Amino acid sequence: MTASVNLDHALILAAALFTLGLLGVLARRNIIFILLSIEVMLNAAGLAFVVAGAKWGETDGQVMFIFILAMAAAEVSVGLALMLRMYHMLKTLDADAAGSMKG
Amino acid sequence: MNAVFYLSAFVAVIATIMVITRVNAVHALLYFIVSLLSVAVIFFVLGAPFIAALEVIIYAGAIMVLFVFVIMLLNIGSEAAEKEKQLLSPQAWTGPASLAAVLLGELIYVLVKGGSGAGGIGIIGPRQVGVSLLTKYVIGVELASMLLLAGLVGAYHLGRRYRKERRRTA
Amino acid sequence: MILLWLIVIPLAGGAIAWYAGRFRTAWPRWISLITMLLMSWVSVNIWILHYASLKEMDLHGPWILEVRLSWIPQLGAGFHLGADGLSLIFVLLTAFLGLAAVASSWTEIRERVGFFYLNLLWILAGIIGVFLAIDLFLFYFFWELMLVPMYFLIALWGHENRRYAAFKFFIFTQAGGLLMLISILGLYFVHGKAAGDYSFDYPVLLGTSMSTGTEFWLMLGFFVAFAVKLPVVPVHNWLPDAHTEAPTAGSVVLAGLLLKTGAYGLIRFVVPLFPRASAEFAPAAMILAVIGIIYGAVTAFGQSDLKRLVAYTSVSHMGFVLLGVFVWSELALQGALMQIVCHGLATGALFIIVGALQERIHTRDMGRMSGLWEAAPRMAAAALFFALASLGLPGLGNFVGEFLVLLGAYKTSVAITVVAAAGIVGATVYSLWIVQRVFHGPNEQKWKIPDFSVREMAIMLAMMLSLIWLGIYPQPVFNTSKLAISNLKMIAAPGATTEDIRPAPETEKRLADKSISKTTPSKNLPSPLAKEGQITFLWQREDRRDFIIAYDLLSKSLGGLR
Amino acid sequence: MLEFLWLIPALPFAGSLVLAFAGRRLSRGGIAAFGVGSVGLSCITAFAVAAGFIGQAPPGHFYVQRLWAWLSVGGFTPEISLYLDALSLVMMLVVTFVGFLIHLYSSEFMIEEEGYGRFFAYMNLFVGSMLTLVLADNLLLLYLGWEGVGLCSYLLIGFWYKDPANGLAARKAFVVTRVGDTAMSIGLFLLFTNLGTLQIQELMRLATERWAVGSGLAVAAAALLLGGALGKSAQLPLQTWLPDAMAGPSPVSALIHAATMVTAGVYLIARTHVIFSLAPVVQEAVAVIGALTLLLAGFSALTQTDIKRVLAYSTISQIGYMFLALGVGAWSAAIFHFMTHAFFKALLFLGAGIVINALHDEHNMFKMGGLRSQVPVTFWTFLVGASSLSALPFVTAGFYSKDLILFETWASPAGSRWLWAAGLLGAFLTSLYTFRMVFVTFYGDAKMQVSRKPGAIMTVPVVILAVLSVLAGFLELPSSLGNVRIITSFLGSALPSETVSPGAAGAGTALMIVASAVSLAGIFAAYLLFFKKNLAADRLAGFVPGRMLHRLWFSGWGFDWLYDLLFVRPFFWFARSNKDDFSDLVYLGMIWLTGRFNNMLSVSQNGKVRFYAAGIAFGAVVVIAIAVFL
Repeated sequence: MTASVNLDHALILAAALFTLGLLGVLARRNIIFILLSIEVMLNAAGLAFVVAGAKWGETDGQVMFIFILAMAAAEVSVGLALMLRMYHMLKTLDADAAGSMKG
Repeated sequence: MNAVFYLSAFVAVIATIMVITRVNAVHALLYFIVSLLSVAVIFFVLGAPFIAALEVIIYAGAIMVLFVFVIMLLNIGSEAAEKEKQLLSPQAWTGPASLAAVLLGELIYVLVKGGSGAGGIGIIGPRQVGVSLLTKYVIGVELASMLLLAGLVGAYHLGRRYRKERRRTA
Repeated sequence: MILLWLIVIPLAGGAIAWYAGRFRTAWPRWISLITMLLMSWVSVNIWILHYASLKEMDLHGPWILEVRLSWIPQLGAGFHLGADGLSLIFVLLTAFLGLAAVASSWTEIRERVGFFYLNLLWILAGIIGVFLAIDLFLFYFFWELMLVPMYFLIALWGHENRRYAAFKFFIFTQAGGLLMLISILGLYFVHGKAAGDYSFDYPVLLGTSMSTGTEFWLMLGFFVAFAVKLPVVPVHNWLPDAHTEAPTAGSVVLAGLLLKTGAYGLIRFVVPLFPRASAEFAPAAMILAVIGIIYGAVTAFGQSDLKRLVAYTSVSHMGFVLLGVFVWSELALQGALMQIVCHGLATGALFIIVGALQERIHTRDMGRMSGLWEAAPRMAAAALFFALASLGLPGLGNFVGEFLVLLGAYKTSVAITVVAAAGIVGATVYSLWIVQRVFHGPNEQKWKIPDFSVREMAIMLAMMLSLIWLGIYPQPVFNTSKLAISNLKMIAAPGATTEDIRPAPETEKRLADKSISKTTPSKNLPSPLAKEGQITFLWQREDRRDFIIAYDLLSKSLGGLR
Repeated sequence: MLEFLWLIPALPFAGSLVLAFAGRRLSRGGIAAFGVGSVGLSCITAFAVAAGFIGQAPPGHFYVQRLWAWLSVGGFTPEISLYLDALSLVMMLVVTFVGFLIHLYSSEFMIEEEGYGRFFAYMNLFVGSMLTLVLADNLLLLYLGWEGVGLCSYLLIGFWYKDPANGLAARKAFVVTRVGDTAMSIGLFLLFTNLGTLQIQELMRLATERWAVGSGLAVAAAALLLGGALGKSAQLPLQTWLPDAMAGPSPVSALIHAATMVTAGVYLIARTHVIFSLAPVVQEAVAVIGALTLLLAGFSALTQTDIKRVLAYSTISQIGYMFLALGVGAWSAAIFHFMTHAFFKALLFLGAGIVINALHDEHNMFKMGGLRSQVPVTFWTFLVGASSLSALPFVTAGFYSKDLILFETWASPAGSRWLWAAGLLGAFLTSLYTFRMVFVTFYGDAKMQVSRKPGAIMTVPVVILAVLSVLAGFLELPSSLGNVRIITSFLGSALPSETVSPGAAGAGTALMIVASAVSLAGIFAAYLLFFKKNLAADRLAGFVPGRMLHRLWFSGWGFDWLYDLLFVRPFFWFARSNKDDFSDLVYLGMIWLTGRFNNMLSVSQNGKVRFYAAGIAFGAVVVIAIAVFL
């Protein structure tokens, strides 16, 4: 399969997805959405890696995606467990409500 | 192929916008799955079929299912969505949106300036990835496995304590 | 190797004292006393042994004793100790005052005795290290080593406001020390770049040629560090607090020794390393000195806390030292040296007296003291003696110091000498005020206190005799430092070239060894073809490249400052 | 004999050391034995050395004894060495002999005091220091002695330390003299820097070689040395400490503040007379200061009520005469007056001490009276001293020495009629206040009972001094009365002889008659005013200007008030107000600022996870911007 996809555009897509994820993290207060947005960002980063790998024709980009995947899995499991605990302690999913850790 | 790429890119962006704007978590989740699937298509287009498969199976499958379970566990109903609506005032979007826009602008500027252009894309199959993963990156694989183990233990620990607490309070 | 022992003995003694303190509280005292006696014995022996050779002009190098061990060859930092007449005097003073400090805290310290003596002896080790180190890296190491135990000494065994004082002391000296570190690194790179020989070794760094601006800023870094220690007036504020709050031994060591490290640094490093900049800076430094003399004297008089008063007298007296150093004539330098020694003795003794007084009447407020002569005549007589020493009574050592400094300064600037001499009147006022307020007058509070014990009287007598000896026959001290001072003067003389300064053959050899590095362009990356021996060499160069980058940044920013 | 010279200062020092360290273990007898004995031995040695010196004069009429090299730094090589010539010999003899007599007197006078050992330790230290001062071969050693005597003066004025007023007086004395000493030490710096030595004889030689008469350096050097002399000798404007110094025990006043220490300034000027000759301006200033001081102090003495303060002002006044003599180049006359003054003033102080002691420490003369019959020996000796002080013609030592000074002031080319007139007026004042003191104290009705009569040990020194106050005058008689020139010719080897302008020499007899008349007139005036109880004096003091003058004189012309206003108060004010060291404010300000910054930054630590994420994003934006656009 020979492709003539403009890799710059693929990277721009990755950037767009990443900023959207960032926007979600910053704008949403519900911790579920924050976690989801983080997933969006991770996914975008993975996309960028794959694009870069495609550019050079090397496997490294894909390997990095697999690592990101592993990390995302770990992060989601711990993050969701924390979220559950938080919900049971504070009876809310509002991230701003969990401010008791400030100095 | 170009058409497929742009179409799925369009879908991915629209779906992601929907993800971050929904008030109902389950809706958002579903949009996110759409987004992931379209990114998987892009992976396929970029000559990474293995990754495309992983994207669908693990991301859209496993991880999202985890989210769904948790949302079910939390048992938040329609009143939660109402509350969420209140929180999402238009003003809450302005600051983050401008910051994100600046970032996006910068990134695009860099990419356009860098101008790598289109490259010939060859397919990099699962075999090559697997070989590379278990030779060059074997330490990384080990570390990832440790991370997953740690995540497992951590999640279990956090969840277990919670259950104990609940029992005590009950 | 005997120099190494001078550092190891207190370190080991301190550790043993600390350990022994777990078993019985008396043991650390005896162990420290024995340690300090050993130290004194060693240093006096060095003095006696080398006294004759100190006077001769044809020494092989500037050092009568030298220890050179490899330490971090990659950076050009070596464990290089050296003693000449100058450092020997400081070492002797350290041993003597260390002994006094140990003896004076005999009954004062009752808690954590072992740890106290550990700190005390380690401070002394650090101080000795500062006086002996002639590798700038090592010097900085010892310079910082003094601070930490001193901080503990003040913070743990001090008086009411000890935390504040300890912090203040630490932050002031540390800030100065960091400026010095920047200067040390700057000098290292300037020299390394020019000579291709990256080294922290003092004899190697002497006579580094650099632009006037660079020299000035580097000099200023050193100067500020030493000025804080000395202390010079605008940065003296840590001193009254630290002296006041420290336990007696701490005050003695602070006043007698720690301040002297600043003076030593000025004499040993600032002027010889940066002769032109120092000459340029000298008028400003002398004015600061005079301000210090007057300001210290006047402020001392205003105090009501006896210990604080004595602390401010140090500010005044150290002004004479600063003046002497920057006049930089033989008279003034010898005078400054004498002033350093005698101030250590006299003020140290005054602190011991104040400490003893506080131990007995539990106050330092002069408003509550009067007529103590009646209650404790021996103590009063000792206080009178040291007050007289501190006002510069002829026949006691301080007079010799002050007189020589002023005599030397007169040649440089009459106006400064006149104002500084007026400081002597100020010294008269505050010294007499101590005696008057504390010991004379009616015994209103009906104090009944035990007079000096035999132990305390022995300390006092030893210090009195030393001061009298220095007052009427100070020549041995001058003989000891004469050669060292003329060496330093030669180094700092305008127009001296590096060849005049470098100690003859061995340094030449070092230079020859390093000459390869001169030919290696810094951009060379290690080539896989390089031979093994060379690989390590180039690896070393790689290490240094980071420093070079850092230096470039530094010099850029310095340039910006200019 | 000369090689024993070092023993003369060494003996009192040794005595002082013994008393300082073993004083508590010795009995009073032992203390007296050490204290008086050391000075006695020193005195005997001094006489032996003097006999050796006079009997077989060493070549050049001086003898140098090198003890050890004090220090040797950068060409500065002062030695601890003693220099004996005619001038220092006279000084040494007076110091040891009068010192011995006063020590002897003190051994009884102070017997009931608590710090008996301390007293003698200080006194011995004083004698040792004074001898060091006198015998010093170089100015640095002289300075050592100079400060040493200042210290002892301080210690002894404050001897009764329990009264804070004494301490204050002591401190004042030390600080004021230290001001002068500082000037002197600057003078030493100048001399060494420009002439390269402090060895006195060498200095004198080099000064004449290198400095022209009236050259700037010579004037500066002389002025600075004069500063030291003014402080120590309590001359204008540094005279304020001496009246207060009377807080010390009477023997101290006799020894230190009359006979010896306060004349150190005179000695210094005589010793360095070459420099003063090179600076005629300064020498003239010496004369003027002397004249002014003798008048001001004379007026002040008139109004004092404390017997010791009268004597103190009179001392200032008499030293004024010596300065006057030095100023007009009558070097030997100054030394001669120093000698006679040492005898009669010590005598007067010792007498005053007996009186005060006899009347329960009463200092006020007007509460005394009628003591003539109660302490007859004291009265007669005091009368001899007073006559000598008032220069009673022909029979007293004071007459001859003062007459010599007045004659020289008139006749010397450096002198003038005005100075002579001032001296004459001073002589009148001297007789007036002296006999005012005598009449008030010893005549009239007895107002108090004598509680304690002097014993033999106190009487003998007084009598000896009284004899000397008469006989010492016959060492030097004017040409009209036998022309005996023992002192002048003896001092001739050390000091230049007086020059007398032609034509004035013949006036000697006439001047003498005038001076005698003035002195007698003064005594007569005192007789009228204070013996006959002619109330003219009270009436005079009753007028408004009279009252104001009285107050002014009584307070020593208001110098204390002036100095208090100009120096003491500002110094105290500044020291007290800066107790907390205003420079600390800079650092406190830094602490405050850091605290404020801390507060500001801690607002950002609000615990909101989104805020932190925004921080990270913002940081990323900035870093990328830097990387991309810079």
